[in-house]
Amino acid sequence: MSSRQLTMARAISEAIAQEMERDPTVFVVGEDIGKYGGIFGATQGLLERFGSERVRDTPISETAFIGAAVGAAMSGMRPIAELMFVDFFGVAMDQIYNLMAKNVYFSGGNVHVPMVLMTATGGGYSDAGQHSQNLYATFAHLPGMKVVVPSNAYDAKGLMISAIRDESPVVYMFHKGLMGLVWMPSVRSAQTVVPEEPYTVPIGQAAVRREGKDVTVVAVGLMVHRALDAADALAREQIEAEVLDLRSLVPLDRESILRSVAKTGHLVVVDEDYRSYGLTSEVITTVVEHDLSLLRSKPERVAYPEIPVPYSRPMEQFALPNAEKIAAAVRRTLATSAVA
Amino acid sequence: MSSRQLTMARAISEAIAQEMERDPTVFVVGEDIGKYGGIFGATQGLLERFGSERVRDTPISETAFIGAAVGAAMSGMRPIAELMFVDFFGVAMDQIYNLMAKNVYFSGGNVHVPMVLMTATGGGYSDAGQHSQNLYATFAHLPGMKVVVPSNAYDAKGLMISAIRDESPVVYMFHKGLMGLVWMPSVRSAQTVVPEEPYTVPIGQAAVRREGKDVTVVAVGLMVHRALDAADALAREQIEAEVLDLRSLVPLDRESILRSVAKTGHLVVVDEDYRSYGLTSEVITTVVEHDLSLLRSKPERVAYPEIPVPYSRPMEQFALPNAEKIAAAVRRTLATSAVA
Amino acid sequence: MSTGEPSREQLLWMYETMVKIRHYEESLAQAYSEGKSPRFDISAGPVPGELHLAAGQEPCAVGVCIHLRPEDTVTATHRPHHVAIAKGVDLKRMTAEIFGKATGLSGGRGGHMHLFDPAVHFSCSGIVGEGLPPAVGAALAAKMQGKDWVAVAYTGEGGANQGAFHEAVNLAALWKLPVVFVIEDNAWAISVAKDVSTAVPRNSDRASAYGVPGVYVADNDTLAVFQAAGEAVARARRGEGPTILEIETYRYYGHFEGDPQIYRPADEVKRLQEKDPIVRLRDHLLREGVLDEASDREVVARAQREVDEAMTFARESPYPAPEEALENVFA
Amino acid sequence: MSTGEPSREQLLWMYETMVKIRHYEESLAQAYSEGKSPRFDISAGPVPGELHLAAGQEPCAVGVCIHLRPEDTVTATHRPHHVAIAKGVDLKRMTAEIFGKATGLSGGRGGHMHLFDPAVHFSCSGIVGEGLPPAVGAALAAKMQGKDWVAVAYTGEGGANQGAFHEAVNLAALWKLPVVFVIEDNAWAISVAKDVSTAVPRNSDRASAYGVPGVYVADNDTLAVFQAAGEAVARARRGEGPTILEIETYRYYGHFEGDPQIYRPADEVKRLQEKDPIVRLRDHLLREGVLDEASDREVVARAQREVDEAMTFARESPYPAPEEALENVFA
Ligand SMILES: Cc1ncc(C[n+]2csc(CCOP(=O)(O)OP(=O)(O)O)c2C)c(N)n1
Ligand SMILES: Cc1ncc(C[n+]2csc(CCOP(=O)(O)OP(=O)(O)O)c2C)c(N)n1
Ligand SMILES: [Mg+2]
Ligand SMILES: [Mg+2]
Repeated sequence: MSSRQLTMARAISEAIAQEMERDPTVFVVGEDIGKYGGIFGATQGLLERFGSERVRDTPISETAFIGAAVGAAMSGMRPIAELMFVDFFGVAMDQIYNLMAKNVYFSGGNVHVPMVLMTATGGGYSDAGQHSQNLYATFAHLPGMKVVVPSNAYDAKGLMISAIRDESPVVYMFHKGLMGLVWMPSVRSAQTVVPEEPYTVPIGQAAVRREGKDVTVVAVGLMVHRALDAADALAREQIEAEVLDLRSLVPLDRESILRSVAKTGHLVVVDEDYRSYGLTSEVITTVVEHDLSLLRSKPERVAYPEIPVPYSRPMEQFALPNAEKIAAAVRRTLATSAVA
Repeated sequence: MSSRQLTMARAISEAIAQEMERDPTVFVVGEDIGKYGGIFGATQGLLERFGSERVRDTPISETAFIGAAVGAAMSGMRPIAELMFVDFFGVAMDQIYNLMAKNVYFSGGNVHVPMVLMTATGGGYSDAGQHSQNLYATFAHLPGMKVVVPSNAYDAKGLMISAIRDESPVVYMFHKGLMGLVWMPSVRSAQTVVPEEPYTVPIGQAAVRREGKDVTVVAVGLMVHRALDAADALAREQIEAEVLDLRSLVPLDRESILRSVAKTGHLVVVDEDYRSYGLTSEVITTVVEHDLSLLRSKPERVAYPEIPVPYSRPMEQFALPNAEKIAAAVRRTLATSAVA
Repeated sequence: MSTGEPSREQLLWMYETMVKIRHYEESLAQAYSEGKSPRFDISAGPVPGELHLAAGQEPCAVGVCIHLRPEDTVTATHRPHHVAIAKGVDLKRMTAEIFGKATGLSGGRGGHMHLFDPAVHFSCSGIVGEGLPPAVGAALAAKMQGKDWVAVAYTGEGGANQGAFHEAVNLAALWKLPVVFVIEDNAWAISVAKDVSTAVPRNSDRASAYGVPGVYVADNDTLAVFQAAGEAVARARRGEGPTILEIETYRYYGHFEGDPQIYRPADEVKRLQEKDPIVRLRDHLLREGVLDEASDREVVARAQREVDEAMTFARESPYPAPEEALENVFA
Repeated sequence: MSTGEPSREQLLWMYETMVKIRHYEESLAQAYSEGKSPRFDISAGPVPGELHLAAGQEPCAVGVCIHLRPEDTVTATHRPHHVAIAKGVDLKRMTAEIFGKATGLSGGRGGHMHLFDPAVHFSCSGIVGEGLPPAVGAALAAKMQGKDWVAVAYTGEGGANQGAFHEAVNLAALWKLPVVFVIEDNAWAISVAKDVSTAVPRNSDRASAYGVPGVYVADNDTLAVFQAAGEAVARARRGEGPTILEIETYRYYGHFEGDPQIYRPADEVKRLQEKDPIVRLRDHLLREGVLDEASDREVVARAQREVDEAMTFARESPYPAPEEALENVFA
């Protein structure tokens, strides 16, 4: 029992089910989240268990149903709205960033918006430029939303329960390639032991996934696993990488970043989201604006280039960050160190 | 004649008029851009001159008319669509970032989208949280759009003409406080000599607005003027700041940033957009990932805090970057230098 | 409340509330102009920023909100004061918010386009069409909680061309939610006239696209609004689903204060004012013996006093500490 | 083309094109399945990623596109192949694009949901409702350029609940633009049935919300589509504005390949296939003497050969160089 393993998809749906059990105000809205169980399985089994009043399939009207979730959250409910792919944010962003994210502030804290906006991210399976994006920074740049990105099943459950219980809106971004779906490549190590009982993982605390003294590699979501793969390879060259899983972009756990870099003196940041104006520069700047001398070599970023996601497999794979690129970046940063 | 001064609003409308004169495929769509002349005056006089076929007031349907501009641009026209306030992007972002920005790529370059998305940015006049944002990074983070931010009338005209003639989509973001409107505070120095004849300012080249050897201050739009004010104050303390006006976020003129910092060794980046995951960290990272030793002290950022824009004057003014904060940041960065 | 003829009490409440709204908007226009001459500067004076006034549109507020209880949700637009007042929003704290004061509903963070009073389930926002989906959500919440509360979503006629309108009405109709969609047709969306924005003359005709009732009230008629809204609210409360209610109304001021209004026929406002809904209702009440000159004076004085007290409260309240701007981002 | 009864030539073109589409979709389904067994892996095989097939929906493509010229713009959806083929998109390069090859329409950057063939003014995209506004823009461009070109925008019935639908139809109606909005009502939006997404039975009834004609074609009837679309296109070409045309059609495959279809009645597809539109048209042509068994065999062989050649071309074409991914971000 204590060693029960779950996929991330199962961990998420279990978290939702347990919260729905506990709290009658929790409900789910979205497209194909009922009978279908969510295109990526995050709501599997919920309709059967809780019925169509609390597990509501919607028209293809993201503005209406995400906005309705905002209204319901202001009216005593705790909705979880699923935006099927994060790539679709553009049809509903006004409700998301101008209401969901700002109503707490606009009301001077007199109104709470306890809702979760859950959405799928990521590519790597040739779904082309409107179905493969990550867009972490698109949300993290705008104030008023917490932005959570789990990297494994244990965290996924605990972070989802935290997100549901949070009085503020939480954007919960799960990477498709971590969900343990049988029909697409999935990172095996995202499947972990998951306790049956409900538990929380606090939002805003990064986790050290691997300790190391030579270099800090910062990542979120799927890229944590790529970073761990890179660390394995580097270990064979006597390079001990510390891998930091941010777990959320907002709040960003700057202390953990600083602590690790203070130890290692070297920094590589990995992101599957577009490189410019994104996570990588925010993490690097967090370090250098705190104390330039923490870094003993120039930092590196390994991120998605500034191109729409191409369909064709060789092109997409070329563009994606991977363990080799991360390891190479680590080697580069350590090499410049020697020179400096 | 050669010393004719124009406000930025007049410079923009003149640029559009001259291009409409030259090229019958250029036209304008948007809300209140006809008789009203654009809420911020960017289309003043165009209806009278070109008629309602080419200067088209629209319903409040940003998805429809920005999307229609995309379709028209793919069909032999060169539309300029005005999104009245950048804050409204959320109702139409899908057409903007998933079509306008990506169709060139999706078509393998076989389709061009020569359109300008023109929009007003900025606060400082108590218009609250849905009418005062800048959101530069929101656009700059996503691939396929050029993002232009003029800081004065001369550039505004030349950049608009470049934008209209560009075969790629250009997001043209003008700050309300630079337009020279009589009804809101406007930076006087944004009004400049503007040649009558059409000319272009190349997109993607930063401009040194003030030379200096002690510190580099990077900014765009209204913040360039705040940086210049700070530089004036610092000059009285024998600190010579170099002020770099990026003029566009995409393409980002990284060479000019590096050149200036290589000279000064110190960097302050100013942004009226939200601090995290934005322009400031991208500029700072550009420097440190290139060569960590360029910086002789830790860089500083002066940006909007991660809060929605508050309405009340003392709160808003507290949150906005200004010359004092910039000067203080410069002093801080030079002080740590002494220590380091 | 009943849905038939308005009672004496209801008539008086509507009248007094309309008088209050009118005096409120006129007082605010006055306060807004302070510090803005000789040169108009939107950022100056005790009430800076955009200000959208609703004088002339009182029937849309009182004729609808009279049927509502505090638990019923209302989402209003960028032009929210009349509706807020009719819904019973705390007038002092609302005014203080508009003046950007610490005592304001949100301590000055929101301002005139972002008024939140959870005590009466009122909110508004600045993006056109934006309030429609949340009203659907409030109605959904009521239904899921087994309450007979309703939600009223306001939009201008210009806003009815936003995608949010279509999506929200469809969803409310589909789920048979207790929502009344009120469209204030004041003929203008800033400078754009209804006939150059909207492909049909009446938005109520769009109701057939969702299989819901669509009602059009002509000529800013308070009693007709009362009637139509009463039916729509009752229908919603009975669980029979949403209604689209379009009300022809008058915008006396510019779109916002400072609007040069060059797009507008010079005499339009004068013509509208000749049919002023407050005057019409007053005449009706006098005719019907619900009001006499003396009681009218009393009503007007009371309404004005309440407004004046709110203005004074707002003016005398302190500004928030600047650094409080950093608070309340998260709950 | 004429708008009355289809000519012999038109009938044969529609038939042959439908046969071609059907064979195309079946061939692609086959190619898609390669490399995906024993375990289905969406990322594997010669055609990875999502694949939305349109077998059964051929009437919506041929009955409309037969009235179009190369200069007329078509924007299709995430389920685009039938429309692309009927519009005359280069079959070899389109297929190569779907296989992600360098010889594809976009050199492999776009894939199956992003097919662009400027020669015949065809494009499609992956977000629901997204193609409607650009079609309005293409129609506007035609009008401003003084051409009598029209634009056809496709959406599924699920997509008609997107805000973009409302905004686009209103704008086209308001500006009297030559657009035909074609709604392919295949009863499903992935797993969500029309009656749990749409508050009215027919989207054509929504035409009255825009003051434009709304036409509903029942039961996937090719000849009825021909007729209705002919009128709509002619009306657009005459400058009389847009039409909403909803076509009841059949989705034979899952939403995408790999869809478990647990939401769907087990025998639904079988029941639909009994009314297959290609068989019905073929029977009609045989009955009318437009076709006989021998010429049918010829037509089918020709159509299939063209498809097979395209598949071969695609398979034999090289992949793009990986680093070409970095090109064509800007024009
Ligand atoms: C999505 C969006 N587009 C544009 C605006 C700018 N704007 C504010 S009010 C307004 C006109 C609204 O007209 P209407 O809905 O008729 O309301 P009214 O002002 O007449 O009360 C416009 C265009 C906005 N706030 N939001
Ligand atoms: C805005 C948006 N929301 C959701 C999706 C996911 N999605 C893709 S196709 C589809 C169903 C579309 O149904 P319909 O419009 O009826 O077209 P059909 O698939 O039946 O051809 C959905 C929900 C999307 N692509 N875009
Ligand atoms: Mg109006
Ligand atoms: Mg469908």
